[in-house]
Amino acid sequence: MARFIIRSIISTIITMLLVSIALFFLIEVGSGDISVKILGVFATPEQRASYRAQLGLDAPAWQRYVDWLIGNDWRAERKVGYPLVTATNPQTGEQGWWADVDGQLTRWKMEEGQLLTLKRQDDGSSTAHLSSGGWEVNEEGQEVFWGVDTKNNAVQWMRGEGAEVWVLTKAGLRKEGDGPQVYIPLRKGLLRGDPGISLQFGRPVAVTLVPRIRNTLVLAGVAFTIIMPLALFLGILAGINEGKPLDRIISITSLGFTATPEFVTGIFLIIIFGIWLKVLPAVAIFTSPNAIFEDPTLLALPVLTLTAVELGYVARMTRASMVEVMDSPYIRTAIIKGMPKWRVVTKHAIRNALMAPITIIMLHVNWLIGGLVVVEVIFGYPGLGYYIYRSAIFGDYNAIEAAAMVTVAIAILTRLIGDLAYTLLNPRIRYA
Amino acid sequence: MAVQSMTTKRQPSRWEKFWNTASIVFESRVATVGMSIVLFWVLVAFISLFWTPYDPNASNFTQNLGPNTTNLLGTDHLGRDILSRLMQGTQVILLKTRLPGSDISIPGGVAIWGVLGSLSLGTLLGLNAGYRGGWWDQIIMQVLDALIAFPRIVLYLVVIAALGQGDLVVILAITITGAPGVARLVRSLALDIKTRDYIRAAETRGESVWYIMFREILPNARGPLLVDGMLRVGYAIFAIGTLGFLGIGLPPPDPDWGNMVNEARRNIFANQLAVIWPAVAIASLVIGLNLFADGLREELTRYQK
Amino acid sequence: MSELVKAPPVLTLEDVAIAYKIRGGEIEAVQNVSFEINRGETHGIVGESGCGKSTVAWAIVNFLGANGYVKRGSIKFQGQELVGVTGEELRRLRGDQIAMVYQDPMQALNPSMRLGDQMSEVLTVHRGMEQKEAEARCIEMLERVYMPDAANVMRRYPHQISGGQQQRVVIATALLNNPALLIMDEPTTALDVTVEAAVLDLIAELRRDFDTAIMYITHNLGVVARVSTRVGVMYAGEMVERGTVEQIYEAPQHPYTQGLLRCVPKLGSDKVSSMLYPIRGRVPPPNNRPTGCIYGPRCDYVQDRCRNERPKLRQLPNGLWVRCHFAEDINPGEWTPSEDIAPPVVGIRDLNAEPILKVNNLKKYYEVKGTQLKDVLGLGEKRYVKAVEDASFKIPEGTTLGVVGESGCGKSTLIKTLIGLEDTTEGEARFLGFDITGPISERDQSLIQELQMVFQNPDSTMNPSYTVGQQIARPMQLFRTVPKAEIRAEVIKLLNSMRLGANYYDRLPRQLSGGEKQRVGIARALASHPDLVLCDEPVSALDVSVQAAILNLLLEIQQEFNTTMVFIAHDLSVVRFFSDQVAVMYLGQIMEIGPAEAIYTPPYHPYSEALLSAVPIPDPTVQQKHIRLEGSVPSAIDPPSGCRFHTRCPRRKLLPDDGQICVTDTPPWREAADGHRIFCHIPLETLRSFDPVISQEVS
Amino acid sequence: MEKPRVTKRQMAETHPAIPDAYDKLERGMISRREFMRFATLLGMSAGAASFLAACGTPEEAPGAGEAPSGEIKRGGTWTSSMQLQLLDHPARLSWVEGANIVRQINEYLTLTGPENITRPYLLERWEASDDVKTWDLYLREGVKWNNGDDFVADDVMFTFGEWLNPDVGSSMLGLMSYLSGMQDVEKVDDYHVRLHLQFGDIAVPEHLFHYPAVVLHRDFEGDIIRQPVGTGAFTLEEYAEGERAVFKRREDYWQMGADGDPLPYLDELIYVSTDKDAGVAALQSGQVDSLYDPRPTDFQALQGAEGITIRPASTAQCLLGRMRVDLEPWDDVRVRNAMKLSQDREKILQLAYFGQGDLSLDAHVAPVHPAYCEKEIPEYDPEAARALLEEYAAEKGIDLPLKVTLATKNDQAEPEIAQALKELAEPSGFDIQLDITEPSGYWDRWTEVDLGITSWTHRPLATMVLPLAYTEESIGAWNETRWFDTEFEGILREAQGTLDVEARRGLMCQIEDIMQERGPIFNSFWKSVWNATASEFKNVKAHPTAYDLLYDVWKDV
Repeated sequence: MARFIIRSIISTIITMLLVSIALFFLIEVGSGDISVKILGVFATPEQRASYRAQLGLDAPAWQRYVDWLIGNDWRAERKVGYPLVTATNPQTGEQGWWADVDGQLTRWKMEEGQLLTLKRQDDGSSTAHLSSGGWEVNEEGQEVFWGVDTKNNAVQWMRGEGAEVWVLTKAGLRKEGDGPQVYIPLRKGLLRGDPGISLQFGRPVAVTLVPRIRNTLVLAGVAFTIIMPLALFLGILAGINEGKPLDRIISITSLGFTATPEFVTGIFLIIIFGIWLKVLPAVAIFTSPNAIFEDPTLLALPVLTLTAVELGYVARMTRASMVEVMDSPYIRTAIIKGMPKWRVVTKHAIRNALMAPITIIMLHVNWLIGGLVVVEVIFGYPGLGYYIYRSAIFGDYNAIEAAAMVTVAIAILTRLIGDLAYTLLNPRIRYA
Repeated sequence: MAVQSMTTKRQPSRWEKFWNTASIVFESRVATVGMSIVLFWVLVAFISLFWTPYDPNASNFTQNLGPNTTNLLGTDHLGRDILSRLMQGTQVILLKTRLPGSDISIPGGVAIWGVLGSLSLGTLLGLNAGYRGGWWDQIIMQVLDALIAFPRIVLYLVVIAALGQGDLVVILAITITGAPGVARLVRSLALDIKTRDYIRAAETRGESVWYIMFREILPNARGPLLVDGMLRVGYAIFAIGTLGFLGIGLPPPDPDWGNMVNEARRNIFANQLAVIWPAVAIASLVIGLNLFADGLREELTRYQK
Repeated sequence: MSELVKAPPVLTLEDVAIAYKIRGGEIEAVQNVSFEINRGETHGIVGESGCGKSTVAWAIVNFLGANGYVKRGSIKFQGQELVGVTGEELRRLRGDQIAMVYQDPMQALNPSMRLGDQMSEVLTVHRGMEQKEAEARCIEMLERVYMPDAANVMRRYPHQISGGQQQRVVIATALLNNPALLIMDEPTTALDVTVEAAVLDLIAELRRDFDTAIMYITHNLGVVARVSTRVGVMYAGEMVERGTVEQIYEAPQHPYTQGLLRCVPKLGSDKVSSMLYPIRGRVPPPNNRPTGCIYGPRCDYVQDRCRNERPKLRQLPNGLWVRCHFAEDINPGEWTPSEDIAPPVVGIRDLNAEPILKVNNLKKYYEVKGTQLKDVLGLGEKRYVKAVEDASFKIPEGTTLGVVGESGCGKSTLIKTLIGLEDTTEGEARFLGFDITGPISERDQSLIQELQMVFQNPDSTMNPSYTVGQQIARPMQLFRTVPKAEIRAEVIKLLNSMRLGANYYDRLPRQLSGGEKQRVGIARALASHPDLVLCDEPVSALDVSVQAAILNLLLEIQQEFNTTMVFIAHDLSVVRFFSDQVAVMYLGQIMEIGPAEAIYTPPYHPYSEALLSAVPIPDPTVQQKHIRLEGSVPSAIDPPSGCRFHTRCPRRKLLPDDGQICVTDTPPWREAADGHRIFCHIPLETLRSFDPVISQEVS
Repeated sequence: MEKPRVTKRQMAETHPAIPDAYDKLERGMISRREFMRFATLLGMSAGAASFLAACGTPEEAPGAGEAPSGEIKRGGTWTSSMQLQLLDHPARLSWVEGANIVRQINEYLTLTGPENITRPYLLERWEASDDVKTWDLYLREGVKWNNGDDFVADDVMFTFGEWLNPDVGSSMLGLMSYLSGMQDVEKVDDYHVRLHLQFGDIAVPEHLFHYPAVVLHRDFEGDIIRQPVGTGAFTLEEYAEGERAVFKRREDYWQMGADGDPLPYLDELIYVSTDKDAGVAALQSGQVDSLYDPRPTDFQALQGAEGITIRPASTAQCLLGRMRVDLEPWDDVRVRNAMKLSQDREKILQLAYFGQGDLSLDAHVAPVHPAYCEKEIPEYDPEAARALLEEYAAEKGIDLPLKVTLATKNDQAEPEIAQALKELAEPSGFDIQLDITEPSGYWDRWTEVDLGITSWTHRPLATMVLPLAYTEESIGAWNETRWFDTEFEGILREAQGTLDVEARRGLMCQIEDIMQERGPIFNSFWKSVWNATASEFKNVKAHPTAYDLLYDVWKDV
């Protein structure tokens, strides 16, 4: 069993890694030049190149992948020569990157050919001093300086050759002199909880994502705890009554619901219960961050929609498994042993019948999440699915990557749990 | 030598063979019902190629009419005939795929190509993983595990976010999301079939790996693959509907059922039926495929026993 | 004894017919079955597959599924009519008064329940016993069936104990409530011969001790002969003959019973001195049975009356019940085979001919993955299954080497290695002078075509997707042995020589019977005219009448083409009959090898001796020595040191120190006679001094 | 009719042109709305102007909020559905939703009301010189910031400084191109600021109500969410982009309510960020009280719904058909005119907007623009169009139908218009292929496609929009058609400096003629916008650009 669990965990880690690679390359490489999307068609090639450099997009794809996954401060540290740390600005609450120069948090700034050292004060502001030294001579004989700029990049300036860079402002691109030659936009990386900045909201993805993950987990959790016992119960009921009217009713109804797309079910639930009858909230309006806890009825229609679609599927799986088990030789043995029917079902059949569905149910969490996207969109539910959808429409790649990784992680972890549950249910593996 | 074996029987014609095979469908009431529904839609699709009651994209009528004698299913919010649009909507699923940047369509709908794509890719991977085993299996399954870990819709969204909208992208998305499932199925079938003695026989003849995979194993996986493919067409239709509903599916204006639902829901207070029709169309086709597949699976197992 | 006979029978079946409803009608699977079983008696029911013997068993416990029912007749259990009993009443009988044991114990036991729970519930439910008390009783019963470490077994799951132990658990469960009737449906078929022997001993012992009536269903004529007091023979849903075991085996009156007995080789008989006579034709399907005597179309004595009138089961003056119009007129001694089933006449093969295959110290090891963390990470020590260890033999051209051994002994691995499905770990193997230790992909095509294989399972030997013709033609196309245009003709020629007609060319495998499929499999192997054919249990999955035909076919082929064969089987009688040389394998090691006749007479290797004493012989008059092996076969990972058999060897005690040398030293090869070698520490003289295992009782 | 209390002399004191305008109003030469616009433009207080206007004609003010009926009630929460994105510097606002958030905290110097009339707001009044190059802005006294500071000229000077600072990146910088820098902005005293324009522009008051133009506190540091200091009626409690915004009533607001106490009447405002479809459902089910900028389909869904009042407003918003005159075949005026003739405007309006809008000429001047020159709406005439196309085709030696691709976005009503046009233009000899993409996809290339439908937002004056898109210098920026015309440009420049509405209307007549005759656009209708709010909210006004003006809204519980 230990071997099985270890294998599962190793496989899970490899899977996550593969997923992250696939995701990153599909989105960042597949989607083409993001600068066109952001700067528009009128931007000149130089403007685009400059902008791409500022985002670190001129680095090779593998390098960006590593940066994205585990951050690049460690890489930048070697260039800058000081430890790089983040510090929160007490006034704005925003995190910024600083170099720790002998205990003094420091940034640099180039102004009219002069390099200024900015020393951080306790209130978050900084004082500027004319910088002295720190320039190095590179192989080509140019004087260069690596430091942290005011926009959270590790940058390399070149003495006397301030690059012309194009800075994006709300009013458009602005040309600036005194720019650095090379940028490393500092980030901690996904694994260290920093998926980057959302292009859509301009804030760290993690800030928006976390409450949404919570909302989704609540919705999915409630749906799951309603769907699963009910579906298993119905499936078992249908399975032991194979071919009888009860089985037919359950099977046909569940097929009907499964085949009706959730967006249709959702729309009609909204109209009937939310608008015509006005007995349940039509959509998920969060007038406060904890709205679902203050008014749990907000969950009613989304959960009902998910239930309608998912219930049938799991019930059908369970039924099939139950039918198969009820047909098996050991059930025959139990019956021939003269065991009462209820005992045959509860003691002999259910445990075996649940083994197949449980792994499938856990795989089915994928579907549940898929369903969540649609349900969250219909109900305007501020969860992960809706977030992915909005990000995908917007092309907010940092957000999609992080959110998709979260869904994948949820899916893989539930699968792992499913495997473990299977192990516990199945003594063949438990005592292997 | 037994006497009866000397009397040579007339060889059955191809048509008879086909009919014999097809007739197993009629053995099952479930499969018959399912096939009827599916055939109905296929028929509708073919008819719509040549005839629809009205131009599906022309706004010739009053908006949001209920069913009436002129427009049997009513009209939508733009005064287009819903029946015509519903009929036309079958084409893009079942009959033709638009190539990007041109008016050229290739035969075979998006759902069909998507499923064929996942069947081909999945079969290739599944056969290699199942038959060759060892490292092939480890690596292929690991990659498939990664793909399977993506919630379907999320993968669609990611693919579309990366590559943009279009028929081909939807096909690609269906292929990618479907392939792991097919591969797992084919792998398990291959693992089973490869223990059969006729595979040993082929190996002892020194047949190549590809011959064994594609000529010896694959033909015996036909039945389950067919059933699986049919279910997958159902999923694909569902997925196309969902993408259409989310507004990221097949580009307008040609009707696609999910998109019809999405457009109609904005006008749902004026015309509830406009949502119902495409919803019923999706559901019935999916149910039809499910029943067909279920019945067929049952009959195939019975047949093989 | 006489008192028992007077007591009312435990079970009486009268004219029972069982039907299954199918789409558009129903099928009478069983017709007119009547018999009775008394207390303390084992009544055997024997017949080939599909004859309805299990159906009768299921009907007794009224478990015929949703579409089966008893159409006619009555089943009385201790005077109580069982037909129509349902619900609670039926449930109380099942498991309490009537218990059942069937074929595959692994499947009969619930994989996810502890054995103790599965056993004790019989007591708690039927007897209302307390759990503790029930468990104590279960342990007692397990000990009664000689289950080692019984208390511990109670806490285990089915997959944690061996097949033989599983069957003991099932039997113990069945006996817990001391049932009046115990139905056993092929309880030993899935077991190895030595395990089977032990279980059969147990059954006989239990019958005596518990005074239970046992209905014993099997297809194996040898097993029936060993366990039964009375036997009923079933054919195509009818009981055709019934009587005491002696009557049935010594003087069968029904032509079918006679034919059946002519199909099985007697242990000790060989192909030169004896012949097998298959029954022609095949069993009619239940929906297409002849109107007259069901056996009529296959009967050598058939007359007009047989075609029109169905015979009744009637009692002959000697007490035998027979379903034949002319039972009194038939004298089996005067029977001569008809032409279509005439077996080939086989001459003695020359064991001194030039060897076509030479194998020297062949080894095949498989690496196994450990379960420890370090193993998973690939840091652990590598461990191997030693599937074949130091195999050495030669096969002269045109002769047959038989390989016997129980499952897991490495016989299949041996031929897989020879044919190249597995590569060789070490050692030498030369076929026609070419090295064949590499995998098949490294062999020359012309070499491949000379080495072909016939497989065990008729249902999987053919690819269901291709016609018979396509499958036989494939090797011809591949090896280009026949010009393209002539392939069809060549295939048909081959089909004819397999006694299949040209009309089989376009048939699909599912349209063929098991025997026909096996013939096609043989034809496919012969299509490239190989010099050496490896036969992996080619007849073990077939019914005896078909088995005889296939064996005859193989002999005929060998005769015609002078083909060399390796013949694997677990049935010692068949191997003895078919082979010129025999090798006995145990746990990857050849224990004894030599001319067939030498293996079956002393000197024996102790393992061969045990095997021979375990094999069920379809002749109740034969006396067998009673040697039973203890424990179960050890794992092939880290097999026992010294002699691999030392953990179970019943003869080890004959050596000084209780055979300490067997634990420490690898045994020497002892040359008993020319080409007869025994791998044992025990001196030849001692081995020679053993009595023969089998002796004929002088009647 | 009672004599007006405002005499002509008083009018003349405000501005010499006002009595003339009033005469025209009385004679019916200009509409009440145009008078209002004209009078307030010249510095008359809105109250006085509307009073005069009311006397001048019996016409009821369209779209103006209903007068508080009965007793005003105080208290209550107002919830609205609206997308919320990142907010920082109000001067950098680029979307109206953000402005609706900032608007509740900060205020503008002027206010263009729902009736498209601009009046002073934080200003007491303004005065313009005759050449409209010098503008005197007189600030309202007694206004307090919500941090307790007085509102003074320093705040206005700071705010102008932010607008004119290129580092801030405000779109005001481009709009106020007549100011070369802070040297053109003069603080006369604490309540008087004077602007010295480089060239005359009549649109200064409108510009002061451009949505990024909220007045900022003189100590503002760049992020309104962290520093929500304003003069407005509400204070910001919470802002989470993509989630919600919560405001609380301010106690010491400068405006008084009808009941004599300070505004606002409402206690709390909550904006919830949802998409439109969810928002419609939420409004219908009573989960929110209002929906930002309903689409036509939303209008359909909400129309007649119980408990919801829909207030329409005419606008100068449109979905403009535009043709690239530098590309074939649109370089030929006949082809362009054939396309214009292919519009069945009534039908397109019906299909795309359920008839909710005003029919349009093929010129970018709307009836709501004060100087609009009314002309006959052209008929659908496929025969004439076909004649033009045949002539063109014969000349080019090509066959009809003429194959063209119409690109647009799958947004509000563009696909419907495109679809209708495809049908309507077929008899004219056009074969229109549709290329409809998601909005972001279209905005990536909106200036590049040769035939497209682009949405244009509302601007109070025609002279504000025409220079953006139909001049030579705007090529490369917003001139998506590459069309320019010397004659046209000359008239436009003249109109930009013409204060007199009548005179400007004369110029507009020529402008409209030129655009119809040889212009690069076709347009079937001007959209209506709606304000959909729960009926218990009173004093709600529908604004052409969907501004939420909530300081005097009250809830009738």
